Amino acid sequence: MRQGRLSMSALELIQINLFSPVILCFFLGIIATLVKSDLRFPEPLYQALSIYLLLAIGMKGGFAIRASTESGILLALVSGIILSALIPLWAYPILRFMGRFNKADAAAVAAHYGSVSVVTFLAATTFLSAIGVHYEGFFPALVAVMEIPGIIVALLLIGRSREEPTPWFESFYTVLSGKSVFLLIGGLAVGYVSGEQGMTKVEPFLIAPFHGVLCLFLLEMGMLASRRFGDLKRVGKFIITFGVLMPIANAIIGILVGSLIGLSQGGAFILGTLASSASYIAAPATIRLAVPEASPALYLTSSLAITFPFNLTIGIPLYFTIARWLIPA
Amino acid sequence: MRQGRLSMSALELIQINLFSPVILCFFLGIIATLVKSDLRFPEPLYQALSIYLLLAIGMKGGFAIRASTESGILLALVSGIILSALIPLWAYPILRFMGRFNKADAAAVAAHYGSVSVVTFLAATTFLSAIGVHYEGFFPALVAVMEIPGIIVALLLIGRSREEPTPWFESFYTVLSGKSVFLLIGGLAVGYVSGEQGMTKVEPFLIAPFHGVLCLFLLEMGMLASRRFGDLKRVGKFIITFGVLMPIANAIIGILVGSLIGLSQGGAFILGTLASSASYIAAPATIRLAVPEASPALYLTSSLAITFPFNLTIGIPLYFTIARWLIPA
Amino acid sequence: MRQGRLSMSALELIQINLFSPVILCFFLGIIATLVKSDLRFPEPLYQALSIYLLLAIGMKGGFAIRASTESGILLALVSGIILSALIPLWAYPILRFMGRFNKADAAAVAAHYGSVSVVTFLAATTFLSAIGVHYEGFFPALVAVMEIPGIIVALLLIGRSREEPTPWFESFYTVLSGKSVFLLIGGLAVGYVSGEQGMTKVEPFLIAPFHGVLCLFLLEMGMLASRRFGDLKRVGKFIITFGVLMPIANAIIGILVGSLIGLSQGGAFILGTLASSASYIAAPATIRLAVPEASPALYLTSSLAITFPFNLTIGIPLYFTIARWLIPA
Amino acid sequence: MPVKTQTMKRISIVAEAIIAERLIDDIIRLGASGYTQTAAEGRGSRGVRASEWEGRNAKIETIVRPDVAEKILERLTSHYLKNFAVIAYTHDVEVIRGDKY
Amino acid sequence: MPVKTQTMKRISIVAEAIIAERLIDDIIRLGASGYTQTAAEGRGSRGVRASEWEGRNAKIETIVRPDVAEKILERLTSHYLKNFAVIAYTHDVEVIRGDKY
Amino acid sequence: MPVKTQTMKRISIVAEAIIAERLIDDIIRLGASGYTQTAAEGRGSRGVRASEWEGRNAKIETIVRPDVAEKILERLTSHYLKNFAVIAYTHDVEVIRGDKY
Ligand SMILES: Nc1ncnc2c1ncn2[C@@H]1O[C@H](COP(=O)(O)O)[C@@H](O)[C@H]1O
Ligand SMILES: Nc1ncnc2c1ncn2[C@@H]1O[C@H](COP(=O)(O)O)[C@@H](O)[C@H]1O
Ligand SMILES: Nc1ncnc2c1ncn2[C@@H]1O[C@H](COP(=O)(O)O)[C@@H](O)[C@H]1O
Ligand code: NA
Ligand code: NA
Ligand code: NA
Repeated sequence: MRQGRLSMSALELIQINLFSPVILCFFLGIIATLVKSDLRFPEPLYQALSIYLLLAIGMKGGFAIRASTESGILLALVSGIILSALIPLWAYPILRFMGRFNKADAAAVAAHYGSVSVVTFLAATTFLSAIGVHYEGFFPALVAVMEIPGIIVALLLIGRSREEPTPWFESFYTVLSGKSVFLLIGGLAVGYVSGEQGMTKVEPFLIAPFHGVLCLFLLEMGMLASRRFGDLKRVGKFIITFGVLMPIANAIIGILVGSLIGLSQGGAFILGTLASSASYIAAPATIRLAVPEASPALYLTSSLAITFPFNLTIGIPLYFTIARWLIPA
Repeated sequence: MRQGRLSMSALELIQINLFSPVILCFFLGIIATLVKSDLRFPEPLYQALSIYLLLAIGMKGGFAIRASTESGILLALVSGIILSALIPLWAYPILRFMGRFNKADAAAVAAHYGSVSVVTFLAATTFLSAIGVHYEGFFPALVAVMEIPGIIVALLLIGRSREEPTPWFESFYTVLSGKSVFLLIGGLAVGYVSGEQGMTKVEPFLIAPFHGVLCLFLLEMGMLASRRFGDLKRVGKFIITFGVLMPIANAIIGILVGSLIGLSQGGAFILGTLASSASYIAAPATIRLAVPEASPALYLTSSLAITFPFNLTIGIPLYFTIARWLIPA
Repeated sequence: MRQGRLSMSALELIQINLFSPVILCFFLGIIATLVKSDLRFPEPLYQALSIYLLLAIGMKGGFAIRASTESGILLALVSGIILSALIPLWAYPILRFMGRFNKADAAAVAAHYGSVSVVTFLAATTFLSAIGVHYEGFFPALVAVMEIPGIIVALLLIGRSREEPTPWFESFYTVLSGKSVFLLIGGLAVGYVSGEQGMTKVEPFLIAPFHGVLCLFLLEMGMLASRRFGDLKRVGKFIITFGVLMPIANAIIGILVGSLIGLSQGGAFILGTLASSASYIAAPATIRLAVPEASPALYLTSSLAITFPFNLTIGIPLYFTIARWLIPA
Repeated sequence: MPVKTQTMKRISIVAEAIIAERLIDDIIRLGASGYTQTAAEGRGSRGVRASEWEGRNAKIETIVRPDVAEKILERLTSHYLKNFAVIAYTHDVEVIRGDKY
Repeated sequence: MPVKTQTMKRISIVAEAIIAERLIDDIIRLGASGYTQTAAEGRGSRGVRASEWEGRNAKIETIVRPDVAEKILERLTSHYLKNFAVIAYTHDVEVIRGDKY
Repeated sequence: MPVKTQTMKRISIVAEAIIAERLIDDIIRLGASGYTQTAAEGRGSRGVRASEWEGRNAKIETIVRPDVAEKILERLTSHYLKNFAVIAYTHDVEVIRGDKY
């Protein structure tokens, strides 16, 4: 397996990624909307799946940190935070001056690209396990910390210019106590404290079925994403280009950073994918309240209907090819 | 096991069927309603279980088709379609002239018996696995295609006679894109394309717990069926007789067809059970919109409160006895 | 393992209990409320988890009874019923005369301590399996029968004094057909009748993931319990003291009874924990309707916000220490 | 041709979920031809209550003739207001298919 | 400074869930600027119906100008009342942001 | 003996779910004695919004005295109408237990 991977062509990588049940279910969801199927996930099911996935990622990560002898977690966390914080700083001027967005819209979109997408992270780990490449076990912790800084920085960017601005620390607290970050960090703590004996008992529920549950979740994500395809015309060409090029640029930066701080090939690839991904849970909820004048049509469409599908299908094998090229296994 | 089965008496078969957790849970649901328990399945749970079961059947079937070396799937599909299409043609005149139903009611009931019941299919496969009898892996595909033709034929039967008839192809599209057929066919495709590597990963979620989830689902089905028992008096004796004799006749026809096209003993039994079963998901939804003047009390009560429990308890061992008698193992 | 347990200090027992994923998730739920996280379990998820847990406990118990050669189940059932019935008889005068509660409030609280808490039972079995101590398999049956008598006796205590009293047998029937008792008893029957072949098939859904599902459930329970912490001030010191001392006293009585009727060390510990626990599902629902003038703030706060967390954290290792002291392994 | 409508009373009741079934029985018994129920949450002047465990609040609406409305409000006042968390209000509505109520 | 409000018609429809989508299409086509839908359960003068399988009842509300209200009630009467489980009623409400309807 | 009722204002608000908590805080702060909330879906004149991710629309109802109603409508107009998806309407209702509001 390990050797096989080295010789895989980019095409083979794309194929392995596209033909995994998880990605196929995402396509199935898109098709469901296109053919106007009456298939609907009841809202509580969507929420239940989210709670399950976030708690399970967290617990698995907490246990991995406890069990591992890997060093470098601190360095990785700090790098992740800085990376997330910097992305909006270069996304904002691009949106503002090349895209001619107003301040609110530019900051709102920038916040989304600074934050990360949990499902994109999961698709990346799925891909790695399909091609048999190892990655560091502490990544769930990284996902949790990388959700926040990008949003805060983007808010600071427009903070001064508004009449009744939400103080940044209020937004910081909102994201930190928000359900996605809370479940990730809470799960990390539970997994870390309960250790091996605990994990053995919850394994049949939280680990073994994880991949299958993810399929179900991506079926719903496909439906949600494709319901926004209609908005693509409305938001204009600039944002579509932005939604494809920005993630590629961020992925390369992320992979380079990962390589610099000594992550494994797989680890650098995941850091790149995280950097490239755009949030569609934590960020929209925070931004909607903190910057209500920004248009959700812009930031949701770009993160959910452009960048998310792009990363899921082409981005992941592409970023791995780049990581493989830069870092020896 | 294989030999044991050949010598099992009909009574033993009935007992094996009735004492499986799945059927016992169905009875438990009936009892819950009879004793007026406040047990209720929240609607989203019912929908989540349906989505899970349909997707899992589909994926399992898709993988089975890919993995199998069995030929005859095409012949089986064509036979299934023809069988489904013919059943309403002989059910309709019986309902119309022996039952003295008006055109709308006769066509509506006929449509339900032309279509198939997914849960009855699952109960039949559960039964086969309990007695250790093999059946062809392509049956989930058959379930998907057999849901549709009976409904369309029944609609054609009354089409001309109505003022503002829904065109049949509109109904065809409604069933095809309807969630049950969509999930079955979608699951088939996902399972087929992702193949063994994919299935290994989703197996702990979609295959291993399947039987247990089915128990939960049948608990709810028991409650739903027994809530209709009160209507039995209202709908009259004819429909009760029809709801018992029609499935037996259709089962025999189905088994004979299965035997003719060279299915295994188990396969012919399943084809018979499919033919005998009456839809209570795809058909009611389609018929309610396409033939609103038909009385749901008639078609739901007969399919759900008569034929479904009959098949689940007595029908299945009976049809297997017939199949065993007609076809050597 | 077996030997290790004998030498474990009370502190080690507390630690094993507190650091299990189940109890950690309970704390996580408490924290979620304290930090005002927007994490919410949709109501249908809470109900789905309850249905799953109750049915699974029941089926596991039914199968255990069938498979076991243990005698003494009848004696245990009778003892459990008597124990449940007697607890309100001594709780009532304490509440009435030491706590100066009016009749309705005293009877309502007494009813809750006479009944039992299913989740506390599960936490106790989780604890036993973590330290490797055996207990009798028939306990799920005991849980079912011990839910009811305490409520009935408490209702009889005030029955005469009220204008329009609900007859006790009406309440008896309400509890018996209520979803929690119904699922437990129904599950017992299904598990007993379907036996080993049946259980093998449902095991991957109903048994293996049980512990993990319990984690999720306790996350929600932590949120529910801590939402009541605010009422602690309002209800006064007496009820807080009562909510801690009453369970300890009842646990000791339960352990003694268990020892008298020849239960194992683990079994006596569980009987003690059951006696000590206070209901927060069956009892509140019944009492709210039968004694509407009693204050829910009193009985829910004491059972859910005091006794439940106390038992879960300190009670369980404490009761086991007592059982270990009284009964040789 | 304008649709013929008829004036009726609409009663809205918000109550803790545990008494929903009883309320509905009473409503039908007092002469309502039907009811509609939705799940609701809320806060009022009362504190905690058991309904949290049995589901949230229930919102029950019924369209009735004025005399039936009067009876239902009386029943609510005499049997539920004191011990249960419940509010009720009423106003006039124009219904189509007026004969069915 | 008192808020400026405008009088409009509120139509409430309770119908078996399976026709909800059709009803909404009709409502929008007849001139409503929007609608709000909630899931409901209920009992009326009709017996069983297929909607149990497709979800419960749907309660659809729309705020419209009186002339649009009239058209919607007409449509309900002519196309739905006979064969489907559905009720509808209407009354006056004061809306803010009246220009948006 | 007829039930004594009192005339109050009922305000209905339909808003994207994400602002529900804020709205409720405002309502209570402005003098409402309670509120009732149901989950809703809907379509209006605005396009997409974040609420899809946080749950659907929230429908909030509150029974208040006319002066409180006025204050709530003012608050909605000044703080929410511009940037959020929200509608509101009001009408008179007769309540039992009028003293509690
Ligand atoms: N002023 C109000 N406006 C709207 N709903 C209310 C109001 N007061 C109470 N409610 C509803 O009625 C329920 C019971 O109210 P209460 O008996 O005051 O606790 C609450 O949970 C709310 O859903
Ligand atoms: N009098 C009524 N008051 C309130 N809702 C009603 C009434 N009658 C019928 N409904 C609702 O309308 C639906 C359809 O009514 P029906 O067509 O009479 O079966 C029922 O399921 C109820 O939800
Ligand atoms: N004319 C209307 N009738 C009923 N509900 C409406 C109407 N217009 C808008 N709504 C509701 O109010 C929400 C917000 O409306 P809007 O701000 O126009 O997008 C929608 O999602 C609907 O639920
Ligand atoms: Na990012
Ligand atoms: Na059939
Ligand atoms: Na007890």
